[in-house]
Amino acid sequence: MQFESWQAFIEMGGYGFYVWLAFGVSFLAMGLLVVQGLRARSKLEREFVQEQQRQQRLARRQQEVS
Amino acid sequence: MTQPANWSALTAVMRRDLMVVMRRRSDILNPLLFILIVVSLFPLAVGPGPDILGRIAAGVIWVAALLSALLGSERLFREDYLDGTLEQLTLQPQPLALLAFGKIAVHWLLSGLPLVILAPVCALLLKLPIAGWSTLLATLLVGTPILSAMTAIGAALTVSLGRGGALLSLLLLPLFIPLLIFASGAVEAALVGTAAWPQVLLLAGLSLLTLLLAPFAVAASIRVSVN
Amino acid sequence: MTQPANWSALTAVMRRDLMVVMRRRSDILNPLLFILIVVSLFPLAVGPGPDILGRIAAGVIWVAALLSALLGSERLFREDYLDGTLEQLTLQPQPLALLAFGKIAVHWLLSGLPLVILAPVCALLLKLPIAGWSTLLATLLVGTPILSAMTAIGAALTVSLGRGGALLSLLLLPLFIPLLIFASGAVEAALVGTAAWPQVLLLAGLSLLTLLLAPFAVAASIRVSVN
Amino acid sequence: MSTLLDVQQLASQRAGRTLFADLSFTLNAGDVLHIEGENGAGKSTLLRSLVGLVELQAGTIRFFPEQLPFAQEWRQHTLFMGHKPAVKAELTALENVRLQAQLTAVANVDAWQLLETVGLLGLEDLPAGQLSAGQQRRIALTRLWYSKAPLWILDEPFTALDTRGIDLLQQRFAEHTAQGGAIVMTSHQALTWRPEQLKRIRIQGGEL
Amino acid sequence: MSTLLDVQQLASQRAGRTLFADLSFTLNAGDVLHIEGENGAGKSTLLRSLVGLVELQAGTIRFFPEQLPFAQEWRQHTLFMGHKPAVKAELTALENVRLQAQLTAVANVDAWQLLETVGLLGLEDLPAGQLSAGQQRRIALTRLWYSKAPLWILDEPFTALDTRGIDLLQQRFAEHTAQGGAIVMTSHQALTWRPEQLKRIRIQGGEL
Amino acid sequence: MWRWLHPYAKPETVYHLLGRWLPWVTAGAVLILGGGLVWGLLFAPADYQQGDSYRIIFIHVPSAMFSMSIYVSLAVAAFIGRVWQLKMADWALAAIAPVGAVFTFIALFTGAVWGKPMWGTWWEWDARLTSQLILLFLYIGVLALYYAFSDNRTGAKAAGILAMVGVINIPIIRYSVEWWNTLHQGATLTVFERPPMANSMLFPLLTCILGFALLAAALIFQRMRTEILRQELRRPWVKNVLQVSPTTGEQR
Ligand code: HEM
Ligand SMILES: Nc1ncnc2c1ncn2[C@@H]1O[C@H](COP(=O)(O)OP(=O)(O)OP(=O)(O)O)[C@@H](O)[C@H]1O
Ligand SMILES: Nc1ncnc2c1ncn2[C@@H]1O[C@H](COP(=O)(O)OP(=O)(O)OP(=O)(O)O)[C@@H](O)[C@H]1O
Ligand SMILES: [Mg+2]
Ligand SMILES: [Mg+2]
Repeated sequence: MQFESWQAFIEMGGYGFYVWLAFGVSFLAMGLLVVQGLRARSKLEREFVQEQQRQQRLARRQQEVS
Repeated sequence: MTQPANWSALTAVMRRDLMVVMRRRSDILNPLLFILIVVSLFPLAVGPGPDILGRIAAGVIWVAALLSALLGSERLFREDYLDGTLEQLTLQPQPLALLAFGKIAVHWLLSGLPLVILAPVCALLLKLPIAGWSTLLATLLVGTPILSAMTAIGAALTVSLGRGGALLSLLLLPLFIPLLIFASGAVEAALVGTAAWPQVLLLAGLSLLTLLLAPFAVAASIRVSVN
Repeated sequence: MTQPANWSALTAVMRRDLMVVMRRRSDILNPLLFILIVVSLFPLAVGPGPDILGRIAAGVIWVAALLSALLGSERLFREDYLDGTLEQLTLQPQPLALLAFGKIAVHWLLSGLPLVILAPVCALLLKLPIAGWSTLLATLLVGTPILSAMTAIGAALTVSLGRGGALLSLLLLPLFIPLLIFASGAVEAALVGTAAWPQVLLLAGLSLLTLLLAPFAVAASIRVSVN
Repeated sequence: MSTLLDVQQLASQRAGRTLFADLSFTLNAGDVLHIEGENGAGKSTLLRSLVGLVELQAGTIRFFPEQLPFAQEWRQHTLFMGHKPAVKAELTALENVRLQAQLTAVANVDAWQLLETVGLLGLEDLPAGQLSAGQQRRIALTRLWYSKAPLWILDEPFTALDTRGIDLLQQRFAEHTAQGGAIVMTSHQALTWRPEQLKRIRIQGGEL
Repeated sequence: MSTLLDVQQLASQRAGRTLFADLSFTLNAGDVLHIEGENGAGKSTLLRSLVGLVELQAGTIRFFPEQLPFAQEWRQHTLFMGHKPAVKAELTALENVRLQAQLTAVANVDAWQLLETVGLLGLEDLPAGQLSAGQQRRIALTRLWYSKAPLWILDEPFTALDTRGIDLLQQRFAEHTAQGGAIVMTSHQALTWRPEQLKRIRIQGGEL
Repeated sequence: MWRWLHPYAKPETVYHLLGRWLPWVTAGAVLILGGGLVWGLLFAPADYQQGDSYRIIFIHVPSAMFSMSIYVSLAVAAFIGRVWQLKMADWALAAIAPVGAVFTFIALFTGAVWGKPMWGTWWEWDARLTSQLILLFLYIGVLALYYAFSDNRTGAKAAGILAMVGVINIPIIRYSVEWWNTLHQGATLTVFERPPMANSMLFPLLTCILGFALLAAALIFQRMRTEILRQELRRPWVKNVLQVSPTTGEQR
């Protein structure tokens, strides 16, 4: 363990701002990437369900017409 | 004829144009990226020495503004003309000048606004001294609407010619020159420490005047072109 | 399939495009004037100090080249796409890459050639020291065809989108950057008295390579877009 | 029977040729005016000059009710559709219909209903540019189903439509004239519907 | 009676809908194949997939004479005209005709003669964009008068034409088939001419 | 030679195959990268010149490394898609490009942040920095083109062409920038001169590099699965996959 205290760890020998900015933004970016990927997937599922419902609606209407 | 009808037509025109350009939400980024790229072209072209860069920074950002206005100019009316939308617009009960104003606004949203938003980043990339930042921002804010209005006039005049951008730029660039001189003059003034607000105020006045008159000029030009 | 038929189709494509742009003889001047105006914007934007101007001259002229290529890019395929000419071209017995080459050539004639012709005037306006003139001319001569070829690829890829220039510029500008760097570097080298020919030769090689490969990329892109 | 449009001694020249001269007609509520003529006779020019898209050589055009003084007012009483459909290829059918309605300041159209009427249900999410030629025309034609304008000026409305589409359109025409509207139209195809008050004008076209 | 085109088990999907499946037909010299169907049935898609503008889902298309091995070769034996006329609005009729002919590598067309044939004499110096809708179509149609391709694939060739124009075109069709050519076409208007070897195919369109 | 690939080239097979690997790769990525970072942040010694600021290296170097190799894989995928008409290779663009773009962004950002204490400036038109910026633009261009088309397949093909044109340009960009910069100014600002790295720093760095590789793989696999579904949305097999859990998305 390189750091004596929690405080020292945060300060990073005076470079805390830079180090944590770099790490923070990097993890934020990766987090967003992951979240976006998962959301794309669930959006696709939603679309799929909507599409199916629409097909059913259309089929029903077609039956009513004929 | 009533106010709400006018308003809804204005927003309809604007919404339609925006939707055509931005089919997807992510397309909003395109104009921003365009500006970033244009601005980063210059250091590559003239070399990275910070002293030179800083001195030409304001001019470069303003030239980027002109270019982004010009690049968006063809799309302003050309396709509307080809597919018949333009003639429908002239036949609407709403004043055509109002719809023309909508077009100008869209053009500004797609070319002027991104520049205003990105101005700090551009200034950083081009190493503009901090003293000039606020003035640069102010000139962009009041100046870019003039660009959009002028571009719209030129585009409306040339829409039926189908002759690419060269004629259009020819018409427009001389009109842009005073703008460029005032704007870069203002930033220069700020950098050397003299008062920049007279030029900025002048630009603001010009801007108001243009936005008031340009829609009528655009409307008249559209009517000529549709014939 | 025979040689003469290919040749006549190539010239037909080129003649048609040139005729559309130059319905009137006076239109030939437009690209020239466009370049002149862009170049004269810079002294206005950055102030007239000859030391700065001279140092950024080559870069500015090259940026003007990029812009004139970009401005002509929409007209390259868009109207052909809208009016059905593009699908007819893909159905011709001649290889589509050949016709694509014709398109590239026309684009160069309308955006690259004027710049080469006007380069001395531009150099004069921007106070480029004499030592750099011949190198500038050489880089323009071998470099602008690359611009036209790359622009054609981008334009062919985006032709069915109809979404203005922002996306296109986004695709193209990163591809233009090496060109910009090599070219302005070569002039710089000439100015400081070192040998510029390695870079010029490199550019010439790149140019040949691009002209050889680009028509196929353009043809593939057209086929994708027409679908 | 109220008059909607009165045209007197209209004349038009294009590129030096006289297309028509001394053309007069009156349109009453319920009228259908079919303008006939060969390709290039000047039919489109006539229709476009009625709405002011082409400058007139001579003649007067009066829209009724006349007390409406401004150009903007008669525009609300007229609907024009030319050769070009004014449909944006990049937008979906639904968006096209909605935005068109907002533009003509007709609030609260039921876009879904309109699409169903013209037979586009199920295709509302495709960009219009990917629809078939007839389907694109149908998008443009939805305007006829919500327009409140009494006077319709239609240039070749049947282009690209299949027979069912043409029937549908003629049904709508019948409704419109029955409600006191009037129609000026051109078509190279004969009407399969027989309007009660059908007028025909044949334009000869200029001598070449 | 030689075969010009043999199509087996063609299938096409667009945006997830099956437009047609298992479509087979053969075209012999002298045949006219009229493809029918409602708006959006898939007629244009079928014609475009015959010439390779649209990717096929399944099926084979064979052009004869088969010894021609390359795509470029059969292109010389096929003439396609779609919904869009490929006429440049900025160029005059004459220039349009000349350049089109050069592009298709047919040397020595008499452009004046062609313009006379389609009834555009006297208008050759106007930019095509200023001509009437039917006249612009006629410019595009001049290709039919000099094409040496035996197989014509025409999407709605009668659009915007007046009755005289349609007759003229059908005359040309008759000549072409008499000389051993074949035609695949779509049209919402019935043919007024009765070809000797008329085939019809009706496409139902996909279920929505 | 490509025959053996054929059974694997079926979208359905690939989808399930990726699904089987995904949990393992993800777990590996989290464990190894987490371990590497903890090692680097807490246990590795401070640099005698840069102090603790050097710890940025544990993200900067791996992300910079992979930002470029991912672009190469992008181009390889595009090439396969074009030459062997393998649709799925084109679709892979959509899975690979966003990951590459984010890695590039991270390398840029961490580099800029590191530059401030080390060089005293956030941004410098240095060769490496510039070419990294251009790389980011290239990624974004490919992505923008991919999603610009309403027809998914057309977009994939178009983006493939662009990716290939772009990769030809990468060495040229690299070379030009390198050469341009050294001409204009001396090597004052070359990426930092480091003493041969001590093992106590090197090993956590290598761990992080491995962790980033696994992370990239996991991200790409997940996205590829989504992309396959998007492209095949109307095929029957997708119905089976999606209807297992229509709303909650348990099947992911
Ligand atoms: C915006 C700024 C920066 C960018 C875009 C950037 C980009 C890069 C790139 C592309 C690499 C190459 C990785 C490889 O070749 O595999 C790299 C490596 C590296 N960078 Fe940076 N960098 C930046 C700033 C910095 C700063 C300020 C430092 C330290 C003072 C630094 C230290 C390093 C080190 C130590 C390596 C590994 C070198 C090697 O293994 O060859 N970078 N960086
Ligand atoms: N902008 C214009 N400038 C010059 N001449 C024009 C212009 N527009 C039309 N013309 C000419 O006027 C004539 C009539 O054109 P118009 O479009 O009215 O014909 P039309 O009767 O509608 O024919 P079609 O049945 O083909 O639609 C044509 O010969 C055309 O050349
Ligand atoms: N590029 C495309 N992408 C997606 N769907 C398409 C595309 N082109 C056509 N379609 C769909 O395929 C169907 C058939 O279109 P097509 O143009 O073949 O019809 P058509 O029979 O020619 O109709 P029309 O009589 O109106 O010309 C339409 O429903 C259309 O929406
Ligand atoms: Mg007409
Ligand atoms: Mg069709």
